Amino acid sequence: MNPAREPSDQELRDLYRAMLRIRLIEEEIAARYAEQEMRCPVHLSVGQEAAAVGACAALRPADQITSSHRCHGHYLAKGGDLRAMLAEIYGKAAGCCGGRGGSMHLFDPDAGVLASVPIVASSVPLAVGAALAFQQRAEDGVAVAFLGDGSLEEGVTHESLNFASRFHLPVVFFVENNFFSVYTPLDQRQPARPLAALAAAHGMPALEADGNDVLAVLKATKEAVADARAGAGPTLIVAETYRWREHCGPNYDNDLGYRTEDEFLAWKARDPVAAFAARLSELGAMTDTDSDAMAGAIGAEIDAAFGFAKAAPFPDGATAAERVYA
Amino acid sequence: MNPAREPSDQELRDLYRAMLRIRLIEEEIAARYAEQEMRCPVHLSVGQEAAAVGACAALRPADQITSSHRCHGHYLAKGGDLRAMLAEIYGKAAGCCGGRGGSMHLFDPDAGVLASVPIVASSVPLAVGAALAFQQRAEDGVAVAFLGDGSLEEGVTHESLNFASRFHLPVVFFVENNFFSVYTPLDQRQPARPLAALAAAHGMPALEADGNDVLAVLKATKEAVADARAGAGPTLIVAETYRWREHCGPNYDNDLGYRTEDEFLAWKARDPVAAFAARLSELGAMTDTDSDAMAGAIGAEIDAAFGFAKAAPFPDGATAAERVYA
Amino acid sequence: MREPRVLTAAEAILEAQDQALAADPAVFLMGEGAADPKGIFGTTAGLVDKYGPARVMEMPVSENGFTGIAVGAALMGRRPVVIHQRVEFCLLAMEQLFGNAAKAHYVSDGRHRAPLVVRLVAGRGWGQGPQHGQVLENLFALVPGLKLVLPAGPADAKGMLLAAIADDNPVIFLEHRWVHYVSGEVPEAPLPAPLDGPRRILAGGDVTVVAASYMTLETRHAAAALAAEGVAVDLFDLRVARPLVTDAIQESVRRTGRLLVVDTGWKTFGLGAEIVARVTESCFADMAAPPRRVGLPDHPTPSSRALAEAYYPRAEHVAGAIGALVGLPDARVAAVHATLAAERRQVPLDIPHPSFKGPF
Amino acid sequence: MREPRVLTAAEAILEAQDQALAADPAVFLMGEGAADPKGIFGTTAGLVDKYGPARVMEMPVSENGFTGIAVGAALMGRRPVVIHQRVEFCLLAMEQLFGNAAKAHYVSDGRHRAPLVVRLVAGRGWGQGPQHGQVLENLFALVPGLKLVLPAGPADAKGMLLAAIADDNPVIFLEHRWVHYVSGEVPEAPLPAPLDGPRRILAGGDVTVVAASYMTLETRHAAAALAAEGVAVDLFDLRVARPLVTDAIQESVRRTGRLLVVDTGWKTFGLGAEIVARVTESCFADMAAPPRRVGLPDHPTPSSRALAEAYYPRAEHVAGAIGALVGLPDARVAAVHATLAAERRQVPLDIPHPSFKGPF
Ligand SMILES: Cc1ncc(C[n+]2csc(CCOP(=O)(O)OP(=O)(O)O)c2C)c(N)n1
Ligand SMILES: Cc1ncc(C[n+]2csc(CCOP(=O)(O)OP(=O)(O)O)c2C)c(N)n1
Ligand SMILES: [Mg+2]
Ligand SMILES: [Mg+2]
Repeated sequence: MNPAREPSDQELRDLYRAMLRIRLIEEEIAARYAEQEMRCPVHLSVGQEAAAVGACAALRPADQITSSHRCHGHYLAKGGDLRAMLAEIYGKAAGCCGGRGGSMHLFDPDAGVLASVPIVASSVPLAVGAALAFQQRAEDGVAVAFLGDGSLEEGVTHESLNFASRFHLPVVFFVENNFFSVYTPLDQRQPARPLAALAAAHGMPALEADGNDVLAVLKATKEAVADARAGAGPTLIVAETYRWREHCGPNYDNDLGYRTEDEFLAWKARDPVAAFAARLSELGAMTDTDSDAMAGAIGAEIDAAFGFAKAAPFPDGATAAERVYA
Repeated sequence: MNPAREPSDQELRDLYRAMLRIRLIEEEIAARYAEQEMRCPVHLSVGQEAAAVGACAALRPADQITSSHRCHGHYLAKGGDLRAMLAEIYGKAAGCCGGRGGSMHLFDPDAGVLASVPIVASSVPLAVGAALAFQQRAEDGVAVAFLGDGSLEEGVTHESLNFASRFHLPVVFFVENNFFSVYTPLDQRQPARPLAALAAAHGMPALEADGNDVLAVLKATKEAVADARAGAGPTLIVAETYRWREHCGPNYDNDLGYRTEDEFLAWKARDPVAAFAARLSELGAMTDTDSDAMAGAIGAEIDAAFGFAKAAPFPDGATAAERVYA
Repeated sequence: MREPRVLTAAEAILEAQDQALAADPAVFLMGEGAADPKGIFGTTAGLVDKYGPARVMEMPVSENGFTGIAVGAALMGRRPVVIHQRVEFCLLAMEQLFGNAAKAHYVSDGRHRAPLVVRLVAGRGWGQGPQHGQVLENLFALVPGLKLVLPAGPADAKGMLLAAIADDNPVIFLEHRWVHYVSGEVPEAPLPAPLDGPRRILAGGDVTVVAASYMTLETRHAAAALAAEGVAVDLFDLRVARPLVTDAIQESVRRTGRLLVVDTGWKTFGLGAEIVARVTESCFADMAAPPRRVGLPDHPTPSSRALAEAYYPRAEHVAGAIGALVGLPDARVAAVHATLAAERRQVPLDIPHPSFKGPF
Repeated sequence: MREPRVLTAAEAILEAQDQALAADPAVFLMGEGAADPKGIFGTTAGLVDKYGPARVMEMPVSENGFTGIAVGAALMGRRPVVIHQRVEFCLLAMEQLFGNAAKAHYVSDGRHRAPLVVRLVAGRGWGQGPQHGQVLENLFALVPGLKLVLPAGPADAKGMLLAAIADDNPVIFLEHRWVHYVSGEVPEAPLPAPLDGPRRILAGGDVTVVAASYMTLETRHAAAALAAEGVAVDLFDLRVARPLVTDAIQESVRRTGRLLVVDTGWKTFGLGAEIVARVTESCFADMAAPPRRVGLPDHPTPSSRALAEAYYPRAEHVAGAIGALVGLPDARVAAVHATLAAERRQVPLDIPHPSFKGPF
């Protein structure tokens, strides 16, 4: 997308479509998880779709992203292959990792999903390394590290910010602040201060964007990406959003008492997908027919992809020891 | 020292004496190093005496400090035993570590020198842990972590700042910014921004003090320590100062070309010891007779301590395997 | 007659911490999740309500930092218990553990003590994969100054944890996730179980087998099946990998002439290597057959259950190794193998216990 | 006739990097001190002037961060050489190494490659002490997916570093500080030395000895002194500890019936344990005597030279172990010991070479 101008109606519908698609895919994973065939942890990003979609819409295919345990949305938003993702979660040979990684290791080299790593903040330096590679090759690629509020507590994040800033690297640190690390709220883990102060500490600009507003996210990321591409160095973006379902797994878990039902409902009322649908129809950019058609097409795609993943063969146990070394 | 009032003449002379003593001890180490009997690395703090002395003068004996590879000054300023320090550097059984640590591991449990650790920033969390112990025991002790500008690049420093701030711990992070990590200048390692921004990132106040002015350091530290003791949590103090001699070893090394002779001379002209002597004599707080007497007494103490350390027996090789477990 | 008091190892660990917190005000817990509603797989459940957030401390996601903070507090006489929900998270804290914790006592010539416990939970379950499924027991055994404790059941889980908390040294307490599910009799009193090394858990004269952590359970099954074939296993539960005490094992090998070591880590450079080397060096003349090891093959933990099945050795593989070692005829080894494999098939291979509902 | 071209290992390492930087624009160096005036003990001296600061990158003091950044760049096809002036600094980067570097190829089902070299310099010299004097070779050998290379002299230092840089896997290149001083003939051409395992450096039929890194040099002295007593050592320089290839060693032990392993780390859980275990498992029937190991005793590195002298085994200790293994009469062992000890006394025990002026 051209950073200079407003998105066209088609582009707006594409943003909506991308969010809806992630939502429906993850809801389908949740629905089918109880079948006990997806035998690996799943960290759903339902409620956080605007962040993934808005940020990735500012990127080119050759740009690289990195993600964490909660990587489905980022992987899909950046153009990762759905069938390879589901096959991976089902532990199949056709998975993006050949079944070796499971849902927390999603990557797609063709789409620019460099790596997802389930160790908190461990992929942040990888994104900086990708940016360094772009800089060394004098390419105008940009890397985006997706990280959670919890990742900000890891020393390696600070080391990565310092490095990126010192070497003016083309990288954007995109923080999805969903206010929790597992069941522990932010204020039990960090002192009260704006997260953007972390950017100042490392000599880089910060941008804040409503993480449930895909256009706000897109705008901020476009700005950061344009700077990065122009050689102006890194930016830290903070986007507040909310995870609807449990930290890991298909269910809701407000009954655990770590957050209030009111808080949950308030965020749910700000559903990034539904809100954007309403906005587009207000703007006249999308009709009910459009959105129904989209949902239908996505539904068919999802059914087919699940069908593929479930039918796909498991990897041969005899190959487990292969490809340890290149 | 009472935080509320100005230091008395006697206290001023004590500050001077403490700086002069560190200076003379380190100069003597430098002079004797070529004898090749102190067979361990030495990181001299000549030029940085005001930081160690000013900060430690704000502390009580039961308060705890931690230090790094460059620990002689901190150890001495906090009241560490000189003979045990020299014996340690000479590798003798009477050393504070029984000869096991060498110059980079100085500690003195009685004086409140909890630990010195030669891994950059590795002792920073130890100080936070000491502060946590004070808090848990409802004691009003304070811990001070001495750290260099290089330590600010280590992730563990950020993790420590976050933790201390989150739990309102009685700890002061005292940064001696001498502008170099070994031979690498600050601007090759960090982006341009005030170091104090790191405090804001972690939600704590910052204080800046002229690191070559013992009274400025004392004042800032008193303020931070008073806050900490009162339960107001941690403070980051940044004090700019300069290392005169080579990073490790007894010599000067400006010939290496990593810093200019002019820069060195400008800092040397701001000698914290000489400048404070001049100030005290201006104030009429110290006469030449006073300072000569001090130098004489310190000289005698140093001679005796070197005599002790050199004559002290080596540890018995057969004990090398002892005390691995308590 | 009194009913035996049966707990799972997870419950036993909870009880040990509860009793240690009650008994000694210097004890406190630090962990990501220590005070959350799930309480580290239930092993800290309820403790924050009982002892408050200052003693059951919820942590920021800063493993190196809070490990160092724990070491600092320990040097000041506190008794922190640091908890990681996965072994891998502790990889971020190696410098603090190998540097400060392990060496504080030595480098201070005995003046410092670092009475710290680090609880590590080794992930296994549904598709935990390469970075959530490692045990890395050999890693934590490498460095003098640390102790490494590997409980294989509830009684030791409680007793050794109490002993670890009372110990004046840094102790790594490595809990295999599948051991959490094991139940057995556990005394209510807070009795420490000495961290003094291997324990014989079966007596037999044909072969000496040393097993560690979860693999002790698989090995016990194997030994039971082999007993039916007349093979008598002298089985040791390793319990403590550092400091490593092998006297009883050596005494046993001198009698049986045969040694097998079974651990939960990679075979190459694993715990078994040291035990085999040490025993062979000292018992060579009495050995009737080459020593053997059962361990993981040389590759990362794959997530897919189709691959994990090929990765994890089970009772039948242990039985096969013992059979080969004692020269049991192939047909009888095959029979044992078949019995064990059939038993195991009653539960899917990637779950530890029928109560398990995944993914952890 | 051409003069042999003699370099120290430090010079050979410098030359390897120079040639790699010249040959491949994807190669770059990252290290604290890589571009400073001392250039990592001279091993990067002058390179920043030749290739500029973007290819010889001076690093902030952030080991975990820049290791991860190197891994990220490597995944993108760059060839970073990360350098740490002490092994211990790398303890901060274990998560990146064991997690991302070691597993990238495996977990991506072969699609990712992480062509990364990590140069670690093991400190020994004057009183480096507990946290600057460790080799930790066993630590870096633990994990499948990493390679661990241990050069023992200048030719291998150059050739194996070239091979490591050309390798598509993450390679730990562990340089013992005292190997840096060793000089020998080194070809000028950029010829990689294959990372294919141990090399026989002396042929003999009485005993098989496997030595690693710096201890290869001490062992060679020991073997020379023993040769005078008629003991013929089949001596292997280990070179590559992971992947560990022991075929040639096994073939040798089948002939000699005797095995000694000498490494630079702690004996307990050291490299020697795995080699002894593996060889014993496969060559038991051919072994005439129990295998042996020479390694460090189970405690941290003390700083004082009075304690360090008791800590570090030297040629005479190796000779003693070999003598005992082959049953050389005590008096002749004592003679060898005395000769070697007398030779060694000509240089103080805490310095590697007469040119050494401390403290590093
Ligand atoms: C180093 C490390 N420590 C702990 C964990 C356990 N863990 C998994 S997800 C998670 C929460 C991280 O929170 P955040 O970064 O905010 O991401 P979110 O789950 O909210 O998307 C934690 C602590 C981990 N995976 N890695
Ligand atoms: C983790 C780690 N990395 C690198 C080193 C090597 N090193 C020793 S001192 C030093 C400089 C640190 O600079 P600073 O913290 O500013 O302290 P200063 O020497 O200036 O007092 C470095 C990098 C180390 N000891 N530990
Ligand atoms: Mg979060
Ligand atoms: Mg400095």
